[in-house]
Parts: sequence; C-alpha cells; structure tokens
Amino acid sequence: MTLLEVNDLTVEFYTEDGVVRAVDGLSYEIERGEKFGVVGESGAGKSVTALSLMRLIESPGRIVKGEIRFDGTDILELSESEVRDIRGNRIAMIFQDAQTALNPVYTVGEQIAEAMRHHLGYDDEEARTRAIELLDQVGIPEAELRYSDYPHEFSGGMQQRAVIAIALACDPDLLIADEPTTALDVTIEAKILKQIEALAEEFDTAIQLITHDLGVVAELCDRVMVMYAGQPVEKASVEQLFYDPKHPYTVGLMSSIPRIGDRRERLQTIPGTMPDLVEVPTGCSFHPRCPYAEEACRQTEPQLVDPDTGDVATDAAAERAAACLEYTGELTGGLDYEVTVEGDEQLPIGDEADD
Amino acid sequence: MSEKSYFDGATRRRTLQAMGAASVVSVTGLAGCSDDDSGNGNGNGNGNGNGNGEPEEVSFPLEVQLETNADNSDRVEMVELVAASLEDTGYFETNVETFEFNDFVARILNPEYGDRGHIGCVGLSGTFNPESFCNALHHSGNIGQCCNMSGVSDPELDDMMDSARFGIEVSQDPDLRRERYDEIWHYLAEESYSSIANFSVEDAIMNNSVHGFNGWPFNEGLLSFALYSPTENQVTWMDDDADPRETDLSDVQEGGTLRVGVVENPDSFDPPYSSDTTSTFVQSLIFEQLVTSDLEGNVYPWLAESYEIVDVQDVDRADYEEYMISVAADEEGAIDTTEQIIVVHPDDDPVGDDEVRVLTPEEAADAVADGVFGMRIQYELHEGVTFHNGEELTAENVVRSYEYYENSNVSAQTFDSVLHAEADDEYTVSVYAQVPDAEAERELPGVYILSTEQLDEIEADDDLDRGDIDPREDLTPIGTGPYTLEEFSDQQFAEYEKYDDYWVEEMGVDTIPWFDGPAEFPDGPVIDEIELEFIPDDATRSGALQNDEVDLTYGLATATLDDFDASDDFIVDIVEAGAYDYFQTPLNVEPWDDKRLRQAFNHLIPREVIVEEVFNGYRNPAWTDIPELARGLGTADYDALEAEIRPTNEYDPERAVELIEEVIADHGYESTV
Amino acid sequence: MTEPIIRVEGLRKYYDTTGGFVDRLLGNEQLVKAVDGVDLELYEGETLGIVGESGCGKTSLGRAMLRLIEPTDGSVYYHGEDLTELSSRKLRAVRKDLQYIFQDPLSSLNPRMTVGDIVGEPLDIHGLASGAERNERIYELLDVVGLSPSHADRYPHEFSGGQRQRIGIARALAVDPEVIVCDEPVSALDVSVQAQILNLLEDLQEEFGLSYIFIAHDLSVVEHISDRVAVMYLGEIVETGTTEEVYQPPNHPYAEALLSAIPEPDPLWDGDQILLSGSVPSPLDPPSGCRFHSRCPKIIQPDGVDVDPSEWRSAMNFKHRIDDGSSVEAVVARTRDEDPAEVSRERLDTLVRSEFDLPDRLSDPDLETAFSEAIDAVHDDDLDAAADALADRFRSPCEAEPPDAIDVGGGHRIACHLQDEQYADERLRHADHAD
Amino acid sequence: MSLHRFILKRLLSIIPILFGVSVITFGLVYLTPGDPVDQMVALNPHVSPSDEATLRAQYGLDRPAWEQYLLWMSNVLTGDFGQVYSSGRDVSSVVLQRLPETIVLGLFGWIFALVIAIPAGIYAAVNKDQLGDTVSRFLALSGISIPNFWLGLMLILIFSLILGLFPVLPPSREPLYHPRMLWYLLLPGVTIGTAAAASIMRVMRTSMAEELNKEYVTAARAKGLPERQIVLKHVLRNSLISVVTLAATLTASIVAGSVVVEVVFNWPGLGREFIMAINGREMNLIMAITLFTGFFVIIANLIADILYAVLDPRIRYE
Repeated sequence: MTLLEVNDLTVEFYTEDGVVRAVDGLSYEIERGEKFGVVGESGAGKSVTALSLMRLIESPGRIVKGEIRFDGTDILELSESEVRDIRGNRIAMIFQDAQTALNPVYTVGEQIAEAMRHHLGYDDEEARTRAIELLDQVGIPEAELRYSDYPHEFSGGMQQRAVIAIALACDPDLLIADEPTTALDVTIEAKILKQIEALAEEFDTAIQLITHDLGVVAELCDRVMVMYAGQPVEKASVEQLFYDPKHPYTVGLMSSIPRIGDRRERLQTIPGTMPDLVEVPTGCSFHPRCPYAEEACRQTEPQLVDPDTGDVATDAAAERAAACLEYTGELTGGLDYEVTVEGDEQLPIGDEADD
Repeated sequence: MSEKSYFDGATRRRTLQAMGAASVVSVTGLAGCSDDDSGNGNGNGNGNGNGNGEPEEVSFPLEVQLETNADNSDRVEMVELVAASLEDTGYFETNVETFEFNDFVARILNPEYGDRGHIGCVGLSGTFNPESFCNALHHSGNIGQCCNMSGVSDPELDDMMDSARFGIEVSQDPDLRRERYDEIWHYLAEESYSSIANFSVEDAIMNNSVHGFNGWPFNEGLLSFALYSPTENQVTWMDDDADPRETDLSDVQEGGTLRVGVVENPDSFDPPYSSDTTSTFVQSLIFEQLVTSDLEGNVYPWLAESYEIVDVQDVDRADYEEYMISVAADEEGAIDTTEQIIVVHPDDDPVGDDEVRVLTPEEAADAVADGVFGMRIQYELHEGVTFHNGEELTAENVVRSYEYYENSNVSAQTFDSVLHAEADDEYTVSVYAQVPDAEAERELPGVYILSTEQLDEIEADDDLDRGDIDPREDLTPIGTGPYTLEEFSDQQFAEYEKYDDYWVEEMGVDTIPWFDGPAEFPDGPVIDEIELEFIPDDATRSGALQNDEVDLTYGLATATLDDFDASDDFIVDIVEAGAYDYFQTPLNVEPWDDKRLRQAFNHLIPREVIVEEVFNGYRNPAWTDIPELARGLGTADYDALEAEIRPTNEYDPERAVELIEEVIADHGYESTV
Repeated sequence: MTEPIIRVEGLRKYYDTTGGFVDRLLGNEQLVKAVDGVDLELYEGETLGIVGESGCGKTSLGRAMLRLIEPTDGSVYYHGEDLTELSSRKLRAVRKDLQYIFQDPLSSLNPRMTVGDIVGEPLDIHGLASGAERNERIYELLDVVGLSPSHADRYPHEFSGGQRQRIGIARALAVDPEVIVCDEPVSALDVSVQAQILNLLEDLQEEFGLSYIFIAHDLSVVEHISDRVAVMYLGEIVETGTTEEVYQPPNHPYAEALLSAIPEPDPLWDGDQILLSGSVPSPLDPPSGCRFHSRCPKIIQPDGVDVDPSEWRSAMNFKHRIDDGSSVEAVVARTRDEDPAEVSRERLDTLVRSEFDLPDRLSDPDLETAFSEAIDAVHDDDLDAAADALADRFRSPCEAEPPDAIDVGGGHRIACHLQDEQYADERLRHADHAD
Repeated sequence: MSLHRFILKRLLSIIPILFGVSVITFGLVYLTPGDPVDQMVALNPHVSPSDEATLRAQYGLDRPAWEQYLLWMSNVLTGDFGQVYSSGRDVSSVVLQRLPETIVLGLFGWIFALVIAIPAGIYAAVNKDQLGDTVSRFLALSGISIPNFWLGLMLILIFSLILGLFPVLPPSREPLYHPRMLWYLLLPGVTIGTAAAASIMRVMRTSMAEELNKEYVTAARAKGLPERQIVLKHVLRNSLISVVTLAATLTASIVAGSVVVEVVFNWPGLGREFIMAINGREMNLIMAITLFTGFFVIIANLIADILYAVLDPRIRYE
C-alpha cells in the first residue's frame, strides 16, 4: 500500500536575485516499508524535498503547488497543529549534521524523550526508560549513563546515532534520512547504515534516503530517484539504475566516482557545475553539461518518460522513467555509453544494459 | 529645572570659616611677591613676574587670560561677560580658561600664581566682620593662602587692615574701627587690587504652610535663626489655612512639623569636628553659644545673661615669649606636638626654622595667671539653663567646651584669637584674647557649649574619640538648644523634637535683659517637629518642594527662583549674604602694575548686567567692597561710602579707555588700537 | 631509491589542553597527542596519500610538516634541511616551495579580496612579479586551473565550491612550488566536481613536476590519486607502502577494516564489511600497546587461548567495558522491563552474553571460569572485583607492547604484531576464519 | 574542573585584580591636584601653611606616594580601610552602610532590565522585521541614547510632579526591604535599567534570531514540538548565553549609572558617596568604594561564568 504519494510538488524561494524554483514538479511514491533513495548533488533540491514533506519550508520558501499525500491525507491541506501531530510522530527525519541538529544545551536523552512525551503522552519516567532503550538499540554503549550526556560529550558517530534514536522515538511510518552518514568516517558510516536498515526492518518503517553517495544508495535502497536542478531526471529500481542507467547525468555521476581497484588513470567528469537555479538553462537543464546534447536539448524540455516506450511517466506511481529527449526520439545522435560490470556476477536485468 | 550640578553643593560644603559660608571664588593672578617687593602696587614696574622670566614686550591690544572654575556655570558666564566687555574696548584680546574646582583651587593657592599674568575669578564668603572682605584678598600673609591670588603685598595696606582690628584703641572704640575701615575701602578703591563683582543673597523657598519665615545671611544659621530669634523678634510657625503673607505675631500657631530640604548630608553633629555649613545647620538647633547676633551682626548675650570686657592690655604675641616652649618643625612646617598651638612666636617661621617657639594651653594658662593677655571678657551665665540630659549649665561646661575645641577641625579659627578660658565661679567664666582685638566680642565666644557629661563619657570610653558626638557613632548630641535630635539616618533625614525644658521657655523671653519685643512674642520656638531631608541635587530638592514632600528649602539655582516667586503656592525669601565673586588683576606683571589699568578693568565689569543676566537679579552688584551685612562695624556711614566709591565701580568703558590710553602714553607701550 | 624530497622523522605535535597554571602545578597536565612520532618520506613527483578517520591527526601532521603549526618534537628535512630548525625568515623563503591547500576553500580565501589579489598575493609576498607581469601571471594561473582571466576581478563568494578550490590551487601554484600539501581538497565537493579537481591535480603534477601530500579520509579518492599511502590511526602511522601494497590486499587490520567499510556503488556487491567495535579512543589517553587493540578484530590471543577471533574480540570488549565502567548499568543497559541491577545472576549472565554477543559458554573453559567469576562480581555490583577476575585470562599481547613498524620490503612498513614472526600462528588462525 | 575549584580559583584571581585596581585608583587620585587637606582648609583664611602641614603630617599625606600606598595596603590587609578624613568615621562602616542601598537599586535596575528586555527581545526575534520589531528597535535605540540623568529628571517630572504617582524622595523612614520601597524603586530602577534593557534586548533579539536559524530548531520542529515550546525551551536557553555575557559587562555600567541616578533620586547609595569622596579627595573612601564596586563587578562576572556553564554544558570551568 502506498504510504507517501508526492504529486507535482513545486517549491519556490524568493531571493533578491529572483524566484528560485528549488523543486520543480516532483512526483514519486513510497510504499510502506520501502527504502527509497533520492540522489543528486548539492543544489538538486533533495533537502528542500525532504523538508517539504514535513511542511518545514520556511520563509522565503513556499510550496507553490502539488500535493503530498501521506497515508491518504494531503499534508499540505492540514492545519498547523495537525501537521505537528504528524511530524516526529509518523514522519521523522534524520538530519545530515548531527552536531548542529542536536541542541547543545539539553541532554541527548532529553532530546529523545521530549518527542515521546509530546506525541505519545509518556510521563517523564516512561519517556526516559524508552529513550535509554532506544539509545541502546542504536548502538550506544552504556546507554543509561549516556542518557544524561550532552551532545558535545558524544563522538560524531554517537551523535548521529542519537539523531537516529530521536527519529525513531515515536515509531514513525516514514523516516526521512537526509545524508545521514555524509559527515561520518567510513567505519562509522558502515555501521550506521546497517543500523538504519535493521531498525527500519524492525519497525517496518519506510525510508526516504537522501544522499549524493551512490555507494550508500546501492547498499540501502530499493528504488531510486535522481534529481538535477530541482527536477527528477531518472527513476528506477536500484539495480536498474546501476546496471542500466538511462539518463546521461546518472551515467556521468557514476563514472566520476573513484572506486577501489579501479585502475583508470583519469576519472570521467561531468564538465561544468550545477546551474544557478535563478537561471536554469532552457530546454533540458542538464544540456550544458551533457556530452550528448544536441540543438533539440536546448529547445525542448524533456519530460519523464518510460525509456522503453517513450510514454509520459510523470505520475507518482511511475516505476521507471527518465527525462531525456532520447526516449521520445528527439535526439539524432543517441546516447553513446556503455556500462560494464567487472567480475562474474550475472546481471539481473538481462542484456539490455547498453543502448 | 536647575542647571546647577551637585558639584556645587560639594563646593559650598568644603569651605570653612567661623561664620561665613564660603563659596569659592576666583581671582586674577599676580605674582607672589617676594619679601623685598616694594609692594605698593605700582612700585614694582619691571614686570619680572612673567612666568618664564622673559619680560615680554607689552603691546595693545593686550593679551590676557581670564580663569575660573568650570563647575560653577554662573561664574563662568560672568567671566565670559567680563571678557567680552574687555574685548569690546578693542584694547584686549581675551581668552577664558576654566578648570575643575579642585584643580583651580590648587592653581590659585600656588604662591606663584600671580606671576603668570592671568586674571583669576573666585568666590569667597565673608562674615559680619568687615575684615573678611579685605583681608583674605589683600593681606600679604595670605599670598598662597586664601585668597590673595595676585600676590598683593602692600605693607601700608597690611598695616591699615591690622590696625583696624587689633590694638587697644580699636578694640575699645568701635567708631575708630569704622573710620579705619572707611580708609581701607577708599584705599582699595584707588589701588583697585581686586574687583568685587557682586554679593550673593541667601534664598529660602517655602510653601504656604510656612509662616513668618525670614532668612539669615548665612545658610548654616538659616533655620535656627528663622525658628526663633528674639534679637529680631523672629519666629516661624506652621499654619495650613491662613494667608502666609499675613505674619502678625498674634497669629502664631503652636505645633506642627516643618519639613526642610537640606542641600547636603552633614559631616558630623560634633561641633568642632565638622567644618561644612550643613553640619552647622543641623547642629544649630541643638547647640547654643554664649552670644547671639542680629541681622547686622550686633552681638547679644545669649547663654550668658550678660558679658563685659573687663580688661584690655597692650600685649602683642611676642610678649608671650617667656612662656613659650620650643618645638621641632619639619620642612613643610608641620609642628611636632600633640598640643593645641595657640601662638607661634611671630619671629619664628615653622617652614624655615627647625624649631619654633610656641604657646600651648598649659603655658597660656600660666600667662593668664601672670596677667599676660590681650583682653578678658567675662560672661555671667543664666542660671537654670539645662542640657537635654538634664545637666545644668555652669562655667565648667564653657571651659570644657573650649578645651574640646583644641586640635579640632576648627581650632585654627578658634585659637587665632582665643588665648584661654577660665571659670571665675560657678556661673561666671572669663575668656581671654591673645591681643587686643576689635572682633573679640564676636570671635571669642564662637564655640558651642557642650555637655560635660557627654565629654566625660567620651573621655572615659575607650571606643569613643573626640569627634564622635554623632548618631553615627551611637552618641546623640546633647546641647541646650530648643530642639533635640530624635532620629538621624545618614544621607537621608534627621528628625528633631522640641525640647520641653528649653531654658528660654522656662524663664520667659522677657527675662532676657536686652529683649524689647512685643508681648505676643513667644518664649521659644513654636514648631513641634523639624524634619530635615538631605537632598543634594537642586532639581530633586526643587521637585520635592513642588511635590509637597518638603515645606521649605534653599540654595536653589537662581533660574528657578523666579518660577517659584511667580507662583501663588510658594514664597521666596531673599536676604543679602556675604558671599562674593571677585577678580584680581596680575598687579605684579606689566602693564597691570599701573593702577590706572586696574581701575580701567574695574570700570569694565558690567556689574548690573551681570546681576541681571547671569544671576537673574538674585545677587547684588558690589558698589563698594563691603556688603550691607557688614556695615555695622565696617563703615561710619554706609550711604556716604557708597556714594563716594560707587563711581569707581560703575561700568564706564569711556573712562576705562581714557585710563588705558594714559597708561599706554605714559609707558610708551606699543598700541595698534 | 633516490633521496626523498621531504623526510619526516619522529614528528610529534601535542596540544596542551591543561586548564591553566594551577592545574599544571598540580600535575593535571592534559596533552592531546595529535601526532605522535611519525616517520614519512615524500619522493619527488609522487603523491603520498595520508588516510585515517577524523581525529587521527592527519591535518595536524600536514600542518606540522610545513610548520604552519609548531611541531612539538621531531624533524622535517626538506632537501636535507631541517625545517623545524629554521629561523622564521629562512622558513618564509622555503615556504615558497611548500604550499598548502585547505579543505574549506571559502574560509581560507579572504572574502574581501578579489580572486586576482588572492592569487597575486603570494607573488607580492615573495616578490616574484609585479605590474603587467603580475597580471599576466595571474591570468595564466587562472587559466591553468580552468578559470577564465575575467574571473580575476570577482570575489570568492561569487564562485561555486569547485571553482573556489581551483582558486586555492591557483594561489598555491603562484609561487611555483615543489610540494603541495592538499588537506582534504575535495571532501567538500560534489562528486562530479570532485572528479574535475582530482583530474586537475593530476594534470598539474604532470605539468609542473609537483609532489603532493594528499590528506583525505576517503580511501577511494586516496587510492585513485596516490602513488604511496600512509594509514594513520590515533597520531601514528600504522602502515606505509605503495598504493598497491597497502590496498591489495590490505595488510594491517585497520587498513583492512577501513577498506571494507566503503559502501560500494554496486547494489549486488556482497563483500563482507568489517565493523569495528567502539569508536576512536580519545587522543588524550590513547590505549596502551598497539593503539588499535581496543577495536582490532584480529587482536592477538594470549598463549593457551585459542578461540574464534570474533569471540575473543567480544570477550575483550566485555573486559574493556568492565574496566571503564562504574556500575552494572554501564555493562548492561536498563530496559523498560528489566533493571540489570535487580535481575538474578542467571538472567544477568544471559543479558551480558547477549549484549556482548558471546556464546552461552565460552569455548575456552579457563575463559569461561574467569567470565563466570566476573559475572558474579558484577551481580554483586563490584566492578573492581570483576575486573580482577578477568585480568589474568583476558589479556592480549597487543595491549602490552606497541608494535614496531616492520619493513616487509621496499619501504612497505606495517606496524602490527601480526607481522611479528612470533605470532605467525595467529596469522594462520585469521586466514582460517576468513574462509 | 569541579565547580568548587573553579570558584575558588576565580576568587583567588580577584586578589591580583583588586590589587591592580587599587594601584591604579591610588595613582589616579594621587596624581589629581589637591588632597583632602586642600579641600578642607584651602579656602579658609584662618589656616596657616604650618597648620596645613601639621594636618598633612597627621594624615600621613606628607609621605611619598609609595609609602602612603603601602601603609594603606597593610591596613587594608588587616581589615582596616582607614577613616574618612573630614568626619573621622570608619570607611568600612560608611561603605557597608551604603552598599545595600546601591545593591538594591542596582538589582532592581537589573531585574527591570531583564524583565523588559528578554521578552521584548524574544518578541522582536520571533517577529523579525515586522512592525513590533521595528518599534522595539526604535525604543531600544532611544533607550541606549537617552542620558541617565535626563531620563531620571523626566520621569520625576512626569510621574511625580505632573501625575503625582510617585514620591520624589525615597521613603527614607522605611527599611530597605519594606514593600513600599518596591513602588518607589520603580522610577530609579527604570532609569538605571533602561540603557541596559535596551542593549540586552538588542542582543537578545540578534542572538535569538541567529539561533532560530540553526538546524536544531528545524530538528525540534521536525519532532512536532509546538512553536512556543521550541522558542521558550530550545532557543531561549541558547540565546541567553550571549545575553549573560552582556549582562555581566553591563554590571559595570549599572554601577556607573547608579552614581547619577542616586543623585537625581536622592538615593543614599555608594554612588553619591563616591561623588562626595572624589570632591573631597577622600582617598580612603575612594579606594574602598572602588575596591568594593570592583569586587562586585568581578563577582557579577563570576556569576555570569557560572551561569554560562549552567546554560551551556559545553563550557568547562577553566
């Protein structure tokens, strides 16, 4: 059953330089218990999307259109206090930088307990016991003692665990994890990812994982959406994405990552940088950086389409989609790239890995 | 609201003189005269006193700096007016410099101040004694002291001033004394060593509940005088209903409470251990002296039923030589003894000599016993006068009180005339003067008579010292006065109650021999309670009066007095007082050594304008060097004196220019005017 | 091998966090041993990667090497000259050849200077160019790092993160240096831009014959760019060698764990991740012996003990918890249902075993006995006694002695007791369990 | 470090500070022209130079500065702050009598400042750039710019003389702790606290606005906490940290402000005593008052430091 359905979500920010459309016509859905990845570089609109889900976009930002149906209810239609009942309770968020997301002047335990007192009506003792349990569950040793520690007494990894504990406190249905491990060392990252995965399973929680790290996506997610300049450019299952990417940006991203054991002398790069959202290029917003760009890309703004059929696939339920003119037959040169997989594993998607 | 700052109050507080409240004055500076200066003003024409020693070419317009203390804005304004007046003639280029009060005092008390060539302006406070209007300014002994700023060193004038006060003749003949002072005023008018600009007034502002209040020239006596003074048939009473301008003695109401806004917190209730005017103000309700005074300064016996000058001898201070003991003195002049120094041998100089011959109380008693003294005044005390503790006043109290004044804060002014006090019998006491002194009647009895029991207590108690007669030392002051101190809170308030057994009431005022007032005149003060609130800030004090939190206050800025005066709800009482502002020109510096230039300066002080513009009319122009309050002993005929001298003090730029031109011509000074 | 261009010997950098004079007097001195005896060489034209977790002392090492911070002890020879001995005037002259690129380009660029001035500043300081020549040089440098000369008049905030890093690089290049220390130069950048910068650095190295010290926590980036790699842990270098030697296969257990933890961008990749227990200990009070022993999955077992390595690791974790703890709750957390201080001895035993992932009976009877005694003591709330009970049996040689850096050939140095022949058996055991 | 040791250490460090303060104060007073004897006798024509010298010798004022200082210091170390020259009273008893008055006034001004400033600052920060914020900014600017004495006089004029709500004079016959005092203290409290309130408000606003932008606030919102709780619990405590710093430094200006306010409101505190002491060059009194107020300013800072640690657990006592 669909837990979250986002339709045509558009968020704008009013700045001195003009209106910035940080999220533009975003549609996707997440099933109960599903792990959904949102991938993109900074400025792609990932975090804005995340905050929008909880209606936490603040001035000068504004959700200008779209709907966010959570468990059947459009969050954008709710009153402020109804949204508050959902926040932290049914939708919770893991922040990227635990150090800044924790209030430095309250104990970690208190910060976990307060949401429970508020949403679940626990008394102090219940909230405390449950918070200690949560700390233990997220892998903090000596949880009872650590309950009354302040954030600065926690290492970075433990802070991140604490933030996870806060998010899990009220047993949410949807966990939005915004770059939950980016600030951490790999050794910690690995553990935390495992922890999130295990806990999500235990609580049957759906996860919307926001990251720029394709490695993390590969490890954790079932389905992925790639964003570029506020727009979705590709949606796919994780296997499809890695073994059969359909959008040139996805391809570029993947080839620019250095990998252990990769003997390439030079990394592939995507030239240039993400456009300034005040002045998004005409047509396909990726075209200035796209090695396959043609004149058409400058003119026509591609829609999300099913790459196999070329049918429009902009609705939230679309499983597989890419926003490239190639799939509507408007490119003359085609996309010229190849995905190779080293090793002897069998590709799950059969033989259509290349174009 | 008032522009006067609280600094003013403090300024006022710091001056100590036997009677007069001293305000600070500024003077124009002339060099400290060395001893061999011929010193009669224009005799010292070589202008060696120019600070840096290099005589500068004198040229007109003459550059001159006028100086005064910055915290007194009225005075600064006055100096600026004078400077403008000088400039207007075209013969001067002026510069007005102001200094913080303490700095300025230190500056003008420097004996070399006169050499700097500046014109200083300060305020001083005089008394009923005419000497206080000439001696401090002009006596050569006061160079570097208070306050001969310009270094006037004129032996002839010194002699004139000394002989107007001391010596057998003047001490026995007041008329002679008046004549001699008249000579001095004329001499000073001619030499123009100083230019007195104005005489102050004492103000008192009260609401309509206060009846019959009349002011006193010195604010330390303001309240005690107004409350009850048979010398002037003066009594104040409280009445909320009657018209306060109708002050017939038959309307006197008994009882009530008078709340007074007092300008300062009193330093102490111990009479000789306080020198500020407010201390005297608060003490004068509690303590009394052997004598009292009327508004002209005439002396009447008070605690003494009568007194008599029984002996005057031609003695000078050197005559005590054979009784003197020798005491070491350090370089600064500090004399190494714990005894009160009564007389220092006139030939000895504590600063220059290692040892000085001095007379202390013990030797003074010996001298008196041998009949060596200047004067003897014998006081017959009223019998039956009681202190607040029930103790009866006897000669013992008087003698002990004089002793208690030894080495106190006011010993300098007490023992510059007093030689010794001695009980002749239980109710008779003699006070001896060092030399024949025309001021002796006023000066000698100038001590408050204290309770012997209290003095014994202080001596007996190890924790108590002299100076501890003060509620802050847990000792309630005990006197013979009409009020007892009931409660005192430092910096806040003092509460007095009428003393039930006050001696005048007991005896009846009619029994005082000199009293010739009407029968309705009460036998003592009629107000039951006095509450003093100590409020240093003028604006706050004025506010408290307006808000009916006090009934009466004084010492407000002149700018506010008109407002009160114009209001039907308040009465402003003004009497001429003894404080004066004066300028001194640097008479030892060329070209000021020519008295004509000083006379010209005197003509350039716009006295009437100053009084009106600067002081809003609440001061009087100084047409002579002596104010009305001192006229009793200071001049034979005040009106005649004023008629003669006033022309030299009139604002007269034309005459001034004439004089200046003469000076320029006679000395051949350069002039581009 | 040729003479290294930079040779670091026994370099130390301690930070004093002592409270003040009084504490020093009382002997409460607190020293953070950020860099604690590091030996390194950098050869001409090569890139030496330095990897390690945050807080391991990488950045302090980089800065102490250039004396941007004053080293506590040790020497840094540059062309045979000891930088730590140089006068500040001489040092300034040498600095021209030794440049530093910062992690956060924005905070290291003066926001009130134009890019041209930022890049030109080193030219002015070292008097290398002026006037038209200076401008020409600035344009050239901007061009070299992929910026346009027209950028010279703009301010840092007008640029993206990658462009700012290019500016930083241009500034470093301005003085024509020999060595550049790159401190996490790409970790703040998006992947697509990161690749651009890494390529740029490689191009520049080739063009100008630069030598890099490349500090990063990202092992894949380090592997990609480095010729040789040094792995740092708690202020010490635990392994140095060519990239190949260090990575394929990893030798030091720490390097191995680091490598295995990297999330692989491949959904079907199923390599085993080694999850290190605990977190990095405080550099104020580093563990005795081998500093990694408290987390090492291959911690050596003492003579007479032969159990599964993971069991041994768990047992040691239990011991450390007992040593550091102060109460039962410190050993086993209280839950809503249970308070470990209240439960029965048996229940406590179960809880502890589950907490530390220990089997129902330890496979070594001696260990089991000691463990049992410890549980008794914990049950009595006497943690000291529990610690005593474990002290004898639960002991690893790794705790006792710090390992020497053993050269396993060609400058490949590994500081691990497992390299010591006396623990050859132990190596075998791990080889067995790896299957 | 433990709190005890921290406090002990800080208390010990007061000694050198006060020593420095005493040296500087002594030096300044010494270098100022005039001494107590000048003040007492300068304008009294009856006093001869020899009398003056004798007085100076009596008070020890004829000795070299260092000797006077050492003498003073050694007396202070035995608890003897000397005497007031003009009245002979013990300086310590004068100071101890005036001290509670100034402390009460200062505290009242303080409380007024905080009670006004903190809610106003919160309001302004939460409603940043709206009308209320603009108005409060205007008021704060006025509060900072208005001189104390003028404000005091205006308050007396308006509230006492025109409206008749307050007495001009303090109810001097009431003890300091009498409830009537609270009423009276309003005007001087407002006078002394206004400038402080204005600065504290501005800092409160800035600091709170800054805190409101931090991620932990978003995190708290994401927990679903009500806005009120977020502002009053999470943000307030963090914002107060910079307010505490300012508040501690403002102690000094409140002490300084009390000088003027005490004069205008006829409040019998140390400030007025200080003015008189300076006018009279009452060295002992000046020194004692300076030391006492210095001590209190330092104590205020110490309290601020302790408060920091209460507010912000990251701060260690060092």
